[in-house]
Amino acid sequence: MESHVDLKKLKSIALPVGVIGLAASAYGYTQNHDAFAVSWLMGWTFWFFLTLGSLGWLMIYHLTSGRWGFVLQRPFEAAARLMPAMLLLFVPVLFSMHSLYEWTHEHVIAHDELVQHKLPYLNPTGFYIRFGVYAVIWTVLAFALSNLSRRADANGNPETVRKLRVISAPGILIYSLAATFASFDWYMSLEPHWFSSIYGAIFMVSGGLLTMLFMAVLAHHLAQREPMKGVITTQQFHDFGNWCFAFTILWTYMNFVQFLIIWSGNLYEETFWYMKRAKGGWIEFSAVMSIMLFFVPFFLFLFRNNKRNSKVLASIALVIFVARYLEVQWMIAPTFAFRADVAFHWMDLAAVAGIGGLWLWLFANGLKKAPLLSGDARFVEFAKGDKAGH
Amino acid sequence: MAPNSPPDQKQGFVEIEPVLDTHHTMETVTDKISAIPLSNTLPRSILGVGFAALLLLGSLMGAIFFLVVEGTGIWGINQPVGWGFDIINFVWWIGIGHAGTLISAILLLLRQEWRTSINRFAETMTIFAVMCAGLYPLLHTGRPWLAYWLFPYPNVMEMWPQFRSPLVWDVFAVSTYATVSLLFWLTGLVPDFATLRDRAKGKIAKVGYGIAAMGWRGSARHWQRYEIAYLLLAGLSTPLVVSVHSIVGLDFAVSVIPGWHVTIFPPYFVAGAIFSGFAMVLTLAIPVRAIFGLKDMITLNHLDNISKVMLATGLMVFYGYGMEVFFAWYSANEYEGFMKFNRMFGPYWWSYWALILCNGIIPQILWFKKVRTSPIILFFLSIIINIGMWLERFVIIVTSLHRDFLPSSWGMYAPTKFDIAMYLGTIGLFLFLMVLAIKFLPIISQFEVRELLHKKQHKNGH
Amino acid sequence: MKQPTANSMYGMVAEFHDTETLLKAANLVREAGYTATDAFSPIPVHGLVEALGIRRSRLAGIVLCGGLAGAATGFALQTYLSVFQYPHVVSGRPLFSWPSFVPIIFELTILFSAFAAVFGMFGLNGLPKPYDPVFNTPGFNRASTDGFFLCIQSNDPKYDPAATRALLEKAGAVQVTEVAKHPDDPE
Amino acid sequence: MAQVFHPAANIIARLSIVVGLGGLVGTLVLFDALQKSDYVTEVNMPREQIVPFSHKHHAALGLDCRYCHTSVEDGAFAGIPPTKTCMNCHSLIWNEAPILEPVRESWRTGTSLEWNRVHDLPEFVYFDHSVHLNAGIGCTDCHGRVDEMPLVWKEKTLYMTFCLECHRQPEKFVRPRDQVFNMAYEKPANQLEVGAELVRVHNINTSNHRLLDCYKCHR
Repeated sequence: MESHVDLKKLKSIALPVGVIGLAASAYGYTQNHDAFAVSWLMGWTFWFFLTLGSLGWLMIYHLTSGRWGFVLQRPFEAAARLMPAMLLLFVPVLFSMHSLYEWTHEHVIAHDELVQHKLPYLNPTGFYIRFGVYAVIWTVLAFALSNLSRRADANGNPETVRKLRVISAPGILIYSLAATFASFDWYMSLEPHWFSSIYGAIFMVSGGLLTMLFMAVLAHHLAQREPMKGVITTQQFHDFGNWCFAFTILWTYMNFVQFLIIWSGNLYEETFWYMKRAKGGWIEFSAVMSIMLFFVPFFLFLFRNNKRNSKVLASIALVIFVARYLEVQWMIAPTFAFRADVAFHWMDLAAVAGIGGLWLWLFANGLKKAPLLSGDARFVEFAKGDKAGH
Repeated sequence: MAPNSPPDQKQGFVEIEPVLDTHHTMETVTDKISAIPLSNTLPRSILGVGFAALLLLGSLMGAIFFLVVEGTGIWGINQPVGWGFDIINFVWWIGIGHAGTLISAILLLLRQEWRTSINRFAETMTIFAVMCAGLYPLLHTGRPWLAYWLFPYPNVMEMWPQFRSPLVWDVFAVSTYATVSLLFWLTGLVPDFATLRDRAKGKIAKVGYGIAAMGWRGSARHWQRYEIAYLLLAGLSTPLVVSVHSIVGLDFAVSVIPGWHVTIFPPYFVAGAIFSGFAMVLTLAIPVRAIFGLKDMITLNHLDNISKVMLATGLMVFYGYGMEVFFAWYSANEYEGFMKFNRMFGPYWWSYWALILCNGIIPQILWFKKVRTSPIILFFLSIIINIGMWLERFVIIVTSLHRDFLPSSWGMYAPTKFDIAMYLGTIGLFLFLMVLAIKFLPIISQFEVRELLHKKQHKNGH
Repeated sequence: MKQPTANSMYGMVAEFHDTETLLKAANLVREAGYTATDAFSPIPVHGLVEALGIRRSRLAGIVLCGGLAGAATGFALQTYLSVFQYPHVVSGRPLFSWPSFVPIIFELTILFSAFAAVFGMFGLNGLPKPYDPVFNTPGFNRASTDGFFLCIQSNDPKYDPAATRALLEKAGAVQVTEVAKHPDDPE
Repeated sequence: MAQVFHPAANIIARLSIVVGLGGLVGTLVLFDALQKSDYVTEVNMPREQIVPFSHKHHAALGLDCRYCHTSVEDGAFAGIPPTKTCMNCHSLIWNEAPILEPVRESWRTGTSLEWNRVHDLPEFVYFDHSVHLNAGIGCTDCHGRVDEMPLVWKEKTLYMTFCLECHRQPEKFVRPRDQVFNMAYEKPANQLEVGAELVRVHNINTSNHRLLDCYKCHR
């Protein structure tokens, strides 16, 4: 079968990093449970975005049949199949709910009318049940889609493509609903008083963007070797770049309108969330974040040549990919009194590196389990044709 | 060839019909499309629509006349519902005006082949819908002849627009949108005007189309710049479309009125606009393709694709409704909660449930391929969606305003006969302009259809 | 002026049946060293500008400048007017309310870019130009339906009626015509 | 194929763009100029009156502004004198001058003289003379050298832009209160320093650009 030399290298780095990171996190857990919980949630979220985003992209691809997706189908599937593993890594969060979610505290419930009002939704039992529902939805979708397409490799049946579409159409609907409410449960309820109805949409766009940045980097490396060599062409890289560009704009747009509406309304019930992000060094952090996550990628992805040269594209995408951790931090950390000032806790690094190492190692393993090029009936010609031609 | 589209038909499962009948030649497609503007007659049905539109146009003139003479007091607006039909219809028309640029721009960027035969149609519709939309805020000022005060210009009062107001953003957004859509449309028309110039028989037609064509002669140098400009315009129009309806959404959302101050408004307004815009494309395209025998250019494939976009955007709109309901409760804001309850069970309960029915429930039949490929069902469905989207604006505006914080200032809203005359009148204006466009312009982009045909016939010659 | 015959002639125009022969002919003509050439087609033909040796247009750069100018205008206009020209406190907002300036900055960016794109394109193309000598070519009205034309202008240094005609005929032209200018044509 | 257009059409086409754009800009410039012209603003155009009353002449006689405009110091409106004020003198001097016949007629019949208003602000503007005088704004700042006008004309446009000039930076204009009625007052060389001090002394509140608030003048 195909050679996976670069994946081997990735694995040899990822595994030790993962093990060390996880061990350090475990040590952190024994030292300071609260700090561990916040760091773990941030590290986990960053990598979970890739798994969740991949599943979303996979369904978008099946529904729209773009060529950009054909070459990424297998990486998407491999990432989406890490769903059970990622959900398992969420268990420490479940054990840390008291550290993370104020609405689990008896004395808060007793004195807070607003939280009392929300109790039918914000209660641990509901939280667990919903977590189970999301887990089932995403896991079933990820495996149904990837198993089906792997089976299609064997028989090359066009009918499979139709089935993939039939699953993806309602699939993306319930996927989005689950992601929306998951974002409310896991992140919005960190501030039980705060609410914003665009939150779920921002969450999904963040995941999609992070995934596409990752895939742009990955594709550059895959394109160096068989079987992707010659299949991922300049046009595909241009498409990845355009997706990154479009999602960067979309992400900025959604965040900006949320900010603008809350800023203009100027009601304390909403503004306090931004106020926390405007003091204790967080205002500078916000500025750096908007530069790194909007201005820099916007101007870099604007130019055609940056998108058509896979090496340039991959370098840009890698930088922005790493920088996007800033958003996760911005979204979660300022909520907690002990992180009201910008401070990078050593456990942040331990968690994101530990989970990341593990994720990449599992991903590289998963990627080997199926042929890198799917036997998708829509693109048989394409997979052969362009290789022979250019 | 379009690298982003699947090689259709080959595998026999993807497409229902090709997007273009490949038995055509460049000459036959050009003949077919240019026959409509170059012939001296119009089908009776179109003439009938034109005549009916002319009558409605009369009602518009009357409504405007009385408005200018009497002032906005003749409308149904008053405290507490200070925005009524004027803004409902403004948003409705602007929403309809979104499909054009969207089809043209986004689908061009996504290299979707099915864009080609409907883009001109949709762009034309956009221009006219935006004109109808613009009338409302213009007339709502009460003194339309002073509308230039809305723009920043040096004046002896040294007064400038209040840039913190979303209504001023709207002035910029809508006028930019109108200008850019017009430029995009005219740019697309120039090569087609050249075709008509070269084919027209009469002297007047020749000179008229000749002036419009500006001397286009299909030079390779010109085409090169033309294609760059066209693609860049598409790239610019896409965020523009999104911004315009977002700003319309912000007109409401930056206030603190319960039911308006919702952060999801901008994207959900955009989805709604696309939803209604595509519905209007169907409402117009289905009869036109039947009357002029354009079924080989606007194929079932087009209808299927439009339906899919409508299904997707309709679900996004429905998601928006869902978020509104959830947050009315979750926000624990009693005004928000009351507003939602009042919307559902207050005096205007019928409008809310009719909206859910028209926009949320009935469009779910689009899940079935049978529906997506049945022009008759789609035609009626598109009208239902147009009604539903109108109701959406009615619900957002009237039910949010008529019972707000102070029960002492509660009231009801009903349009007057002038409101209704004006609304029907703008529909008349829109249809009348569409009939004129069908008569004088190539309603399908000729050079793009030729280009698509060439692509399809030379698939392997690449 | 010295050569009245060449001056009264616009050039040699050849008609082709399809894009392939046109492209081949264009390559041939460029390789033969002609520079004052142009091709006319009812659809944009990919590869034609390269075949004729025409440089890529700088339109994109113009549009970028237009966009930057629009953004700068939007920012300067609102900031100057709200902060300096007429400082006016509205509902307790700061004078420099940058979040609310963003929509108009954005709109003007798009507007100026679109102007740059459209007027830049027509300007670089030298349009409007309702009269052009190439329209004198017999059958040129097909250039907007299904005719493909290649033209070598008489001001080309290599222009020679007989040789040029032979080259075009060899390239597979259906018809080659030497086209005259309008007697009143000043150019 | 026959040419549709004559070669001259190219020049016409290009010219029409220039003419169109030029015409548009020209029209806008013209309208702007027109609105600022004396013809529209009536600046420097002496107003005909039923009696050709000369401020120049009466001021030269030593009459104070307040002799006729009695309420200027404590009312919004400066006041137009009743016929009685004229008759205080003109029952004794020039009491048979034909030019003053309308005054005597008014005195006999009890109907007021109908003067043509020179300084006429729009209805939606609230202007208070007393406030401005107490803040140290002199008569001449708005009315010009009325003491040198035979028939009164507008010296300033009274457009909003004129009002704003002072509302933006009152220190550029304020004078000591005892100089308010001084027609020949000249600003000192260090007006800005003096003005800033006077602004403070006269309690003119300029914080937060308060003098620019809409409701200062539009109530």
